[in-house]
Amino acid sequence: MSYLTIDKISLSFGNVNVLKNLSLSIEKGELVTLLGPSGCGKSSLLRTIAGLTAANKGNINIDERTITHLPPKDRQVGMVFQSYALFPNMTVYENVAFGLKMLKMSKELIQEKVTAILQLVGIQEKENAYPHELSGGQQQRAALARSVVVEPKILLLDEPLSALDAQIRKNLQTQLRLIQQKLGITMIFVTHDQEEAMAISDRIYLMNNGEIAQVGTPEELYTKPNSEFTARFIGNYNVLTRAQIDCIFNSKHEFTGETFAIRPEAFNAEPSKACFSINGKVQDITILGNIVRYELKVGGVSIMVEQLHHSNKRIMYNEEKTLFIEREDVISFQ
Amino acid sequence: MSYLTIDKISLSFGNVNVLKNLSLSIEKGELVTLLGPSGCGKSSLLRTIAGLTAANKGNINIDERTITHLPPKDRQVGMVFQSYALFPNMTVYENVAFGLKMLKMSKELIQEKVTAILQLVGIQEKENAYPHELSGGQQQRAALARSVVVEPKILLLDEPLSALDAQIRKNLQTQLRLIQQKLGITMIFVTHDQEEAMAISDRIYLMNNGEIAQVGTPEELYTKPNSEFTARFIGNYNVLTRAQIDCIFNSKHEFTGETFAIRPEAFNAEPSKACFSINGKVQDITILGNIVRYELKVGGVSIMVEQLHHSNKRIMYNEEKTLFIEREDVISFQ
Amino acid sequence: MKPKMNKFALFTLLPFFLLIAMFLVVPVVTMISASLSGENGSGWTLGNYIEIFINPFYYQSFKNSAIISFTSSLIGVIIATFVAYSFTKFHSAFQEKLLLFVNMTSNFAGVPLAFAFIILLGNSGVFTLLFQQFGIDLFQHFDLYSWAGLTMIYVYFQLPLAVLLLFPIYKGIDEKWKEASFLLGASTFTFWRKIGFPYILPAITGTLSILFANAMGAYGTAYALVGSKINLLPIRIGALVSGDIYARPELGSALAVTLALLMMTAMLVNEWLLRKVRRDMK
Amino acid sequence: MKKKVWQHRVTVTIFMMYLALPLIATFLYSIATSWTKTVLPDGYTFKWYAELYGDPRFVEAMTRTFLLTVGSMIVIILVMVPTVFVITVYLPKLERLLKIIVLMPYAIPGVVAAVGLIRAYAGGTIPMIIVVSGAFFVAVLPFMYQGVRNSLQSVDSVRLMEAAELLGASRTKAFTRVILPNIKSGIIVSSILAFSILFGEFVLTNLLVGGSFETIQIYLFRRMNESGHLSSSVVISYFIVLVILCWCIIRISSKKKQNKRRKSDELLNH
Amino acid sequence: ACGQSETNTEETKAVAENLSLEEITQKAKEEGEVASVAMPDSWANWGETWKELESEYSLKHKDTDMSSAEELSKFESEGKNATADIGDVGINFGPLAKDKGLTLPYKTSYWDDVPEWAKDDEGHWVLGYTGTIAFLTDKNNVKNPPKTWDDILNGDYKVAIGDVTKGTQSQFAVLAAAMSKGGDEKNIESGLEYFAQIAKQGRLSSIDSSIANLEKGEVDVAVVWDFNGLNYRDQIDKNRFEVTIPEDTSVVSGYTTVINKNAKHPHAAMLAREYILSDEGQINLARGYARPIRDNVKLPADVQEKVLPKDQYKNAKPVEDFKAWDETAKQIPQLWQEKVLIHVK
Ligand SMILES: Nc1ncnc2c1ncn2[C@@H]1O[C@H](COP(=O)(O)OP(=O)(O)OP(=O)(O)O)[C@@H](O)[C@H]1O
Ligand SMILES: Nc1ncnc2c1ncn2[C@@H]1O[C@H](COP(=O)(O)OP(=O)(O)OP(=O)(O)O)[C@@H](O)[C@H]1O
Ligand SMILES: NCCCCNCCCN
Ligand SMILES: [Mg+2]
Ligand SMILES: [Mg+2]
Repeated sequence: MSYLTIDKISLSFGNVNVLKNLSLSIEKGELVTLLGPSGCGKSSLLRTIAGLTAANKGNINIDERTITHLPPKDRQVGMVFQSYALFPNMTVYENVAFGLKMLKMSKELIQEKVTAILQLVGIQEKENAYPHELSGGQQQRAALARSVVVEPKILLLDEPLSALDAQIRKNLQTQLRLIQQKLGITMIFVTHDQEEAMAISDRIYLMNNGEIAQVGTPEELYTKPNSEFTARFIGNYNVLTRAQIDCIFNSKHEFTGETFAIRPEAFNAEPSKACFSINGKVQDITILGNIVRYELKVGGVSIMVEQLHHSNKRIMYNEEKTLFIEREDVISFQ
Repeated sequence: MSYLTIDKISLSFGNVNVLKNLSLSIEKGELVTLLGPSGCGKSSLLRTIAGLTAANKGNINIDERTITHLPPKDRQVGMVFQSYALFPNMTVYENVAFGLKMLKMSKELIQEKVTAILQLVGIQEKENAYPHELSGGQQQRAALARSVVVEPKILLLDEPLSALDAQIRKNLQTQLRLIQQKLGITMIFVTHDQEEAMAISDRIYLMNNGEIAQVGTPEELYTKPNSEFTARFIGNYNVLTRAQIDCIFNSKHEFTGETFAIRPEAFNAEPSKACFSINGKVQDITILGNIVRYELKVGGVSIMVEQLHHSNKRIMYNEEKTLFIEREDVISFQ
Repeated sequence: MKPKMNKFALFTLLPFFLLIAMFLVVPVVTMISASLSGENGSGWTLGNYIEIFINPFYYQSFKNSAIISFTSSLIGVIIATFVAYSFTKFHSAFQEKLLLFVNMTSNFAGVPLAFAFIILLGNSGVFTLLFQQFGIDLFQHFDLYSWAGLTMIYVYFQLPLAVLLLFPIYKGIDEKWKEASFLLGASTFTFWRKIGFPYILPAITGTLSILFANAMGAYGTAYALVGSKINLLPIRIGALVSGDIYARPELGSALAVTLALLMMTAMLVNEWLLRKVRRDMK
Repeated sequence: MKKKVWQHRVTVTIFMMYLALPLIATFLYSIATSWTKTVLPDGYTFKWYAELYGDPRFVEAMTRTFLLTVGSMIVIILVMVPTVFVITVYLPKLERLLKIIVLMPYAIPGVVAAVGLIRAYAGGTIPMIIVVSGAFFVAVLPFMYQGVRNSLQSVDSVRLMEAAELLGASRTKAFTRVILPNIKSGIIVSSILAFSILFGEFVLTNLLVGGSFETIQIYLFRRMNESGHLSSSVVISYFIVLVILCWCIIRISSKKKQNKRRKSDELLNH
Repeated sequence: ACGQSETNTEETKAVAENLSLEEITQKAKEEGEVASVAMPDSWANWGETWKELESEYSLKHKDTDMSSAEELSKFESEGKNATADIGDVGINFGPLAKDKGLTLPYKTSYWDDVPEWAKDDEGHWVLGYTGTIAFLTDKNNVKNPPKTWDDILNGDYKVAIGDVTKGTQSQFAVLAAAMSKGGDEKNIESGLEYFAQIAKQGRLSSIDSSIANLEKGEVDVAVVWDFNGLNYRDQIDKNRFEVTIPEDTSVVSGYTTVINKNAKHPHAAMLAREYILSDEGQINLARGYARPIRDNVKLPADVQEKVLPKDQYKNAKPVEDFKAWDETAKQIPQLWQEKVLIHVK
């Protein structure tokens, strides 16, 4: 049996069903990401696991033990709240030291650990500041430090990096991964950022509307979406109807199915053996940094195409362009 | 003179200088992004512009009028708070309608406008919910709707999309841009997400430590960073010392300068006319979605390389690979 | 922003300060000037204050009043802290009813209250007799007409006040803080000790100040129960300014002024201590 | 997390019983024929109430007291709430001064205050009844202050004001639309507290307007000398009136919201 | 303005001295009302008095109840803006009011019937009725009602004398006890000693001898003014309580009317005093259990029933030296604390 299993959990607020018979299981030491649109129930699921919200139905087991009715503090579960929930009457240092004090650690050890973790998240110079004196990102880092420092068996992170810039964020992703692997912490990480989800997780649970839409490794989810929802949500795929596919390939194809998905970066400038070609005109160009996104009009159908940002290979506005796509890069759904 | 000018503003909390003699100017109808590391003073700057925090020194002018001492409500400035600041005693509908009521709009018109904006941000079915009954992202969207619906002359947005997933986010970026252009609103948009900054803004003010580090169009900032800080922050550049450059190119180059920056996506699999080559071994692979990030070890130096995610062109772990780089893609600083 | 702000603030505060000047400052000035005049209101003297300081009778009344006030306020605030919290656990419609009832009792004081306690615990009180029937002489353990009885009755009128004043502050505690502390291994008790309590502390000490002052000035209830058996300040002042015996309003005023100064000092000390504990407040 | 509600039930029950016992005792005494050396009264009667309600002065006194206190309370609320708000939010430096001012009323014996006020205002242009209202204002200062402040502390009033003002609300609007609804329950609680304190005020009213304006307390003191049963029935009647009044205050002030809720429910159903 | 008011008062004074009763009555009727302080309907049957004044002279009336000290404060602080015309104060407040210049003198038609000790030579104050310290015993609690101070000392019940630090009644109780042990208004040591002994026995009750407390049976024996005792007795249960004047010694004191110098209705106030000292007025007071100051008023039989027989009063003495008593009274609160309450457990 898995380390953490959630068995047919249902949760509703009034007559709104927020979690619908949801199950998942996570191995010890795994880092799993919950990904899903805003309001799909990610925070609610974490709160249920932590024991902060009682499910209407279903069971939660940790390490073969049913904990459905255990109070939060006996679950050995840590959590970073989406809204931080820093203690307003304590400095950053005191906030972070709080959990360690609860473990009755010695003053010296606490000092050492707190200093180290504050250093890690980069707010050591704010250790004597109170939460209301911190910027948004600093608050978030304090909240992260507070839950990581106690090294819980299971750590639930509700969008723990959402207020941070790419630099700190990437750094913290790496650090979290390291800590997690070193200590064998089982982590559930909520994020709305698919790039983050892909970069950090062993597996991704993609949620939609209180249910699990798809589970798998990042690559599986990315390359083998099993539904239009996954394709749109994870890959920013071009989702096309049969008619649209007919149109862009001039009906010269042998695909079956009703709905099709093509990743925007799957289009190549150069042809290969088994490929189709499309011919379109550039309608819009957005530079996203390392990526340039083109909107191509292919016979009345709008297609998103993403290319690396190479200064010497830019396609121009209104330019006509032929691109190629591998056959296996066209995914079809029923 | 520009529509909004900020002239040598300084702000400090106690003995911490948060804004240091900072100036900026924005044209009417422009969308400017403030980008910068967590804690650099972005929120503080917005609060100063809105009149919520009084600067210690300096002036703020809107439309040729000095407003440094005007109270917030007379500035015709709207703001989305990083912490949302929704009114807890009002439903989503009432929150959004508040500003319109202040304008003494008719009930019908209010109804119409509120419904439309809630539809736009995708929380129309939550209109009768109270803030504490919303998910994080729903709260953020309510806060956004509340400030946009009154169509202020100047709209300050403090990380208004940070809690939203890529789908909604991209959609809202587009919508915001449309509204902004239609109504000629001048917007200052704070974000920690450089991709967002690049996608949405006319110009970016990159802040560091209470000062402006660089200003320019997204492309300028991305392709012509004038400092190591910009290079690291915006482009996720590989920043290399002279010794490292010597090492990776086997000293076969003619660059002058002490520090160099190379974008990770600038490396090509195929050579071109004026290019250098590097040869390294793949140490780590991260799939970020449309992008795959490789860590290449080139003679003792770690180089980040980003390639489009093409299933048939993946480099393998431990594979030796030769890549090429255009001469102009190596930027040097003094 | 500053100058505009002040104008607005002043405008709002104008009626308040006007009322204060007319109805608080005027009596205070009368009181101070009376306290500085000789018997029958003649001349200027510090004699009244000197008398207060050299006469142990008055000193004792200060001490007794302070003891009973402090004890009863403290007991009141402690109990009320729990009770007000328990209130928040009920449905809001029921809370309303509870508060209404508490409010009613907060006003139950003076002679009627003392009499009600006599009915319950007096020589032939309900409980006295009940206990007697079980062979227990209540008065061996408890005398209504003593410090114990007095404390009980003070607590009775302090409690509702404390509950009413403390009730709203619990709304400011974010449930998330509690949750976060539980997940970090804190018990409910620890949460309250380390976070909840420090957070509401300013309101609690503020309430304590009010209760203390309320008890220092309380008069009717104590008087109806123990008369002058326990030497209390308000009874002293009352005797000096409004008795049926020879009055010495000047001395009474001096006592009252001293009382005011004492309360101010207590408040400032309280404030200072609070700032030591809650360093996040500026 | 639904846990141990019984603890709170027990706490509240014990507390309520402690508060209720003296009242119950008083009530029993008010319907007792006589009650001296027994656990329960010898017999029961409503004659004391009959005697009381037969007296037109009782009803008159109630009416007067009601008018005086309600009138004063309106002014008190209108002045105190904005004052405490402005000081806690915009001028925290003045807070210490306010705290001191607020304690003063306790240190001034009623008679002394009365003497000062009579000296200043007797025979002047301000009618004495207004002076009584002013004195009332001072008397309930501590409760109004502490009550309003405690509830202001419980909402992030500064942030909410900012948000409202940026949406174009004037300070007054922002205050009435956003802050006020959030601190309303606190204001109501302290107002009914203040209201009942004033309802029970005796010394000042008696000395300032006395015989020409007999309030319920003056009436009570007068009749207290006739019989303990009678005065108990005055006390009970007085509490009943008080509860009814406070109940009305609460009802009236929370009615608006109910209507609003209903309206939004209707919208939802369509 | 100041000078004018001086002359005004002088004028009133002069007028008061020279006017005939008819003229006063006439002017009083013109004034049409009288405002009293501390003369409520229930005290000493003032209610009847006001009713008579209204029916006979159409004087409207209102009263504000308060303590003696408060009455003088009110007179003094209101100054010319007086709202009170006449008040009823404890005997020692009479001279005080005169010294403070708060009073308007008026001698009534029966001036000479009032004993010397009970009136001011110039007519600034005059007692309307007296009270004598008496024992009020709840026979439910005490089978053998005490008749002398020694009976109480040797009893086994609790004794309530009220608040000695504040009430006149209680202070006179101490004085009466002192007198029974050889003390007087200059020396009350023996009285304090007497109560100290009771306190040591644990029999000194702190409770107020109010009607409610008596009714509830909380008081065994109370030391009170005779008029209060009789009133309480009849109000609660005539057969349950017994009122006795201590046989060995007791003390007499009384209440005096004072007319406000700045009275808005000075003639009505004079007329009220006139009526109070008249036969009818005195009988009214007796109906309210107060002992009329005029010895020569013939009380109707039903009224005689209500008061105690004259002979019980033979050992009751008035205070002779007010000044000395004032001085002593000032010391009492503290002495009581130090000498008596210290023994209360
Ligand atoms: N009230 C305050 N007292 C003291 N320091 C403060 C206060 N408010 C902000 N600061 C400090 O000022 C700096 C700038 O804060 P600000 O909120 O403007 O940052 P920011 O750029 O918005 O950061 P983030 O991206 O994390 O939200 C931070 O270092 C913060 O700690
Ligand atoms: N207390 C509540 N009462 C009613 N509905 C609630 C409550 N809490 C949450 N909801 C609803 O439950 C749904 C799930 O909320 P949840 O917070 O779990 O979403 P989420 O996936 O975390 O979203 P986000 O990414 O925006 O934070 C939302 O539609 C929300 O409106
Ligand atoms: N409170 C009832 C007794 C008041 C009687 N006052 C008259 C005498 C004192 N001046
Ligand atoms: Mg969430
Ligand atoms: Mg910020």
